[in-house]
Amino acid sequence: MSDIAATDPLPKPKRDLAPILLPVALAVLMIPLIGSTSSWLTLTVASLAMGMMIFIMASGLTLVFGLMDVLNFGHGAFIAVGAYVATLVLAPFAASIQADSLWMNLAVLAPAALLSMAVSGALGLVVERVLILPVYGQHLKQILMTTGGLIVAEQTLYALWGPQIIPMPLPTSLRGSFILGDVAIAKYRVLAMLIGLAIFIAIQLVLNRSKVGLLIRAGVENREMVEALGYRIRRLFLGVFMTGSALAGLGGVMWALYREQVHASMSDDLTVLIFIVVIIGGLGSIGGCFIGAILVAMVANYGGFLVPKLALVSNILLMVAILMWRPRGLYAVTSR
Amino acid sequence: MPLTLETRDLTIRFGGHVAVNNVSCTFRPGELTAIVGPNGAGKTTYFNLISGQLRASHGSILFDGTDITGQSAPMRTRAGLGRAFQLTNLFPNLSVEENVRLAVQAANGTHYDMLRPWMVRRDLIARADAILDQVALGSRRGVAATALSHGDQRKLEVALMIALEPKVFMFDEPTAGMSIDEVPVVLNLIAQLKQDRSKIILLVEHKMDVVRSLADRIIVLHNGQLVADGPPAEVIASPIVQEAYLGVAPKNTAGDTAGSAA
Amino acid sequence: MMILSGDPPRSRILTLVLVVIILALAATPFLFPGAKALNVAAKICVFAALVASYDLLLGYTGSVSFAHTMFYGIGSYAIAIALYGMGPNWAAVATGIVVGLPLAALLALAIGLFSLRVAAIFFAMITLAVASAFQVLASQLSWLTGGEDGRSFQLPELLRPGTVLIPKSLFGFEINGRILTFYLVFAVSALMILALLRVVNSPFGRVLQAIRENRFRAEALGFRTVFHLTYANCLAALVAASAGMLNALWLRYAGPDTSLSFSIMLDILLMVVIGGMGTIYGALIGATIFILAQNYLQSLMGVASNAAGEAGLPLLPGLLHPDRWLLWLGLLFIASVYFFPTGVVGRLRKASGDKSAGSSH
Amino acid sequence: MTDLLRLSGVHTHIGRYHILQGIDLAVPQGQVTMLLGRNGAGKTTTLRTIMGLWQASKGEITLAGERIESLATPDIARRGVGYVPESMAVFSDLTVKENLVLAARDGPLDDTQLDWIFGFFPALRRFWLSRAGSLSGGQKQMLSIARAIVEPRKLLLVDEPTKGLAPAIVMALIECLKEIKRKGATILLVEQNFFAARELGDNVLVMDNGTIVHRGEMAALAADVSLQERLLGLSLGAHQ
Repeated sequence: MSDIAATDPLPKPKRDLAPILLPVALAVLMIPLIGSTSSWLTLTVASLAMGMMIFIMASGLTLVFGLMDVLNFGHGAFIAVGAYVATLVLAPFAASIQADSLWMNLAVLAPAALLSMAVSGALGLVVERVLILPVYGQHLKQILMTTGGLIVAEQTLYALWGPQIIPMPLPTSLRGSFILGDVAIAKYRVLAMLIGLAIFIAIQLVLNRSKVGLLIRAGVENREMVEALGYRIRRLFLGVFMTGSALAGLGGVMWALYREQVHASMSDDLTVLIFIVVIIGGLGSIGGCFIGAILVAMVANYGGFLVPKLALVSNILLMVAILMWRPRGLYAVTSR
Repeated sequence: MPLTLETRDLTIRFGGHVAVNNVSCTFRPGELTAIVGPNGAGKTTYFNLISGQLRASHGSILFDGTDITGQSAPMRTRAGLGRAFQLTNLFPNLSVEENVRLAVQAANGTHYDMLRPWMVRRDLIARADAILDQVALGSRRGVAATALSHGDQRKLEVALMIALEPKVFMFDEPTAGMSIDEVPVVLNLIAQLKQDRSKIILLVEHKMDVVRSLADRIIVLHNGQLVADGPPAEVIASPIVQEAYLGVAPKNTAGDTAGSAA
Repeated sequence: MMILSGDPPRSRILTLVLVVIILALAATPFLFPGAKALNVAAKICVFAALVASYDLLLGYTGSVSFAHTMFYGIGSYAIAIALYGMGPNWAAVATGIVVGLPLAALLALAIGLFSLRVAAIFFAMITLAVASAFQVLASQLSWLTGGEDGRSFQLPELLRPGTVLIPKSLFGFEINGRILTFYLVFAVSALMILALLRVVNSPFGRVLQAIRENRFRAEALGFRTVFHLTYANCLAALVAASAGMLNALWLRYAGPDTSLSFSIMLDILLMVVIGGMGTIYGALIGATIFILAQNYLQSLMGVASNAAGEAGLPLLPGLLHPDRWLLWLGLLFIASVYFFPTGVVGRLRKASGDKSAGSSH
Repeated sequence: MTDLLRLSGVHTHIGRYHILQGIDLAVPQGQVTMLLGRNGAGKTTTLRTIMGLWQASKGEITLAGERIESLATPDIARRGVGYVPESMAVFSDLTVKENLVLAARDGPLDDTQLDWIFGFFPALRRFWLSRAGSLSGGQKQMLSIARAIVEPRKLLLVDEPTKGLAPAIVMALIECLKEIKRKGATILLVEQNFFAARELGDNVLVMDNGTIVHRGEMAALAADVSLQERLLGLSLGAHQ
């Protein structure tokens, strides 16, 4: 009886806070190690900015995996495509980029970013239809097909734009730093941080407040049951896939501006970074992906400052450490 | 000291659901214990806890004098716990003979022999073939496991366990889904195994005629709890088992005035 | 039969093709004069062994590794660094082997124990991450590896082209150190492939297949699958490192492009898929087809690209440029995974299987 | 009496396993049809095949005169089939409310719907904003059923709702299902609990080895102990 008309309160759902505290603890721990507060603040802001950009690029990959059990090894291609497409707008309007007016800069930058997102999103449609649909549910073939797709995309970019590195200068108004006392914080990093945070909040809102978000979360847990309720999950998946690709494209533009250059092989290095983020976050978990991205960026920045030689393998060490602690990542998605 | 298998306060929770609840029970050699109870009572989960596919939330398992609660499934198998699965669980694209040979090989301790081709291991092959004959699958040895009929797959499942030469045999509904004429092969096999008084045999089974003909002892699980334990006749007659096994009789309906619901 | 470990090609055409390839490779120094032919033949030998070792992982255990070129690179660099540092003598070769092989095995052990516990997809991602870190490491430690330039070195006296072992006057062919090196490559590769064939057909190999088929059940039979998979991973790494050593010996050079780059990984994947996964024989077929195509089609692409350029066609010259070889490879790769998943060996076996099944009725 | 659902000659393969080997059955409008049989007989596969979660390799499935065997699951659901799977399959990461919001596919949940659901399952009102994963087994099962009936359905497919539940909960569930039946629902119900089956069923189908081996009225089977023993292996009653 008690089971139905239970009078005792339900156990409070335990929030797993340890992963959230991890980057905070890491940052605090670094204060004495780095010594100077101003360097620490600069590094921390740099980490957050870099982490947000990586999160933007990785979020689509982890959602797509969670929802449909599809792992896209070619996800990095969307990043490179996004960056290259942006040059189509930014190069002809170089004068507006160099003008010292925030509005003129944004008038070019915003359409460039939107075009990049549109093109990489559309490419996502093609990839899903051509490469993923035929081998749906077969991990081995998925890995092989999407790896092939990555190569083809990268080489096509080379064929179209040539193998040289294309410079992508930051707009004038985004150059320089905000000076707070003896601390200098690069303007672009602040912008990147804000955009990343906005996108994270937007994703969280969509996932938690909208019906589409409910469907995505439900689909991650039990795809069949969502279908049995009458929803066409394939369309939903295609939507998520295209959104993820578009976000990767946006991340590509942001990354290219950060580095002030575009190169087709940027997708290779970033793919590896994104995989590490997605693995340590827990495949399929957006929250884990967010924390993972910040952690990876922190390790890269702090590590690069403290022990430059170690920076190369620091991400691998981070991954090993996290997986020793939680073998399925920070937030393991329970249904798999 | 004779072989024993014992579970102490064995419990597992899935979220809020307690699938196996404080089950303490000792199994002795030379005794075939049937585990009965309605669907969802926790019988298969209990098996999974013993053979190591699941880890207990609480309680312990003692086998042959050692606590095996923390051991992995492969280690328990090596220690002598053999298990046949309820849902057919084979190597689908390997041949029937290869399936059994793998089990023979495991029992034999041949894990990392990589320098000799398998075909020179005539000892393994001969043993596998002998077991296949025992379960009446000798004529099907070259066929891929997935191509077998359901009944034959069940027999192969049993053959894999026999090939492991375990000290404890755990049968999980060995005759489920078999056609009537196939059932005796498996039952005879279990009866044969019973002859060897040094083995512990556990049997989860729904068919009461099977249970009655084979079991020396019955334990009843209901909602994860052990509700009865004793000789077959005694257990079957007890009212708690009647209720557990046949379902809940609504209080306004007497047990025998069936069918008046519509 | 014993030499093939009881696993014959099971198709008459396949047997014929294999015999032709092996004979042609063995007789290359005499049949096809010129340095290019010998280079191609040596590369086929090295890659056949490398791909066969990859097949042990992909085809027999079903795990995708992206770190195979890393082990190949470890072998190459071990030999190159040893011979570069210690001079052209046999002690250096031995040092390379003694350092390189255990290093590869240890790394494979670590990766295996660490990532083979969980889902196969983890293994793929983690090997990719580790391999890319290794690649960066190799280019950064330039005092050791020579950075982007790699390391060129001299071979021991016996293996040099200038060393004439049997003069031309005797049989009409000159047997020199270069040809001896080729036969060294040929023989060691052949031995490794035969050994792999033995491994996959051993009781151990059957356990690997069992894990691929149903890992849960394999554990329930008492096999500790992580150890088996790790063993296989180490074994594959050892063979890959050995193949890398042969490659370095043949090229007298080790560098990022010839032994570590991601495009080699793609080449290996493509060769396995074309040849046929899970057959070992597919490695030889895949390597032969692929390397012949690479060496002879790539120059054809250059011709086509120039022609297209002269005809004033847009875009085509860029797409057909020999540097875009990888583009077409990628397309071919996707097409073969999609349309041709069992590879050449699978197709031939199926064809002969159908035939014999048809004739028996 | 019209048949809402009809299966004729339905075969289902899962991988290379041939599970359903020619199923012929009919579910009459407005009645509860019980699907009984041993473990592994193919009952769950039958429900899943109707729902389109596994594709029938051969045979016809008609729902209200329309062929549905080649439709995708969402399209079958949109034709008015509700499904309560064996494992409950509530979305445990979502709240009770969110589970039901998803179930009301065609629009927001309105008060009439809520009253109708709370009428059956008052407990759900109490746990409205709790995560479904924190509910007890019985509560999850109720949510799972509520999800299937929150919108009007032509046909309900219910797979072993009483499995693993405590006796008191089983009784409450049976009462709920009876109530749903009284409101005129057509149900195809898989059940191992024979008392539950006896209480609810109008008709009965017994499966074995992927085929239907018995069809008839529930009352007839309930009255015939030897038939029960032969078909279901339920022989305890004989020893009373």
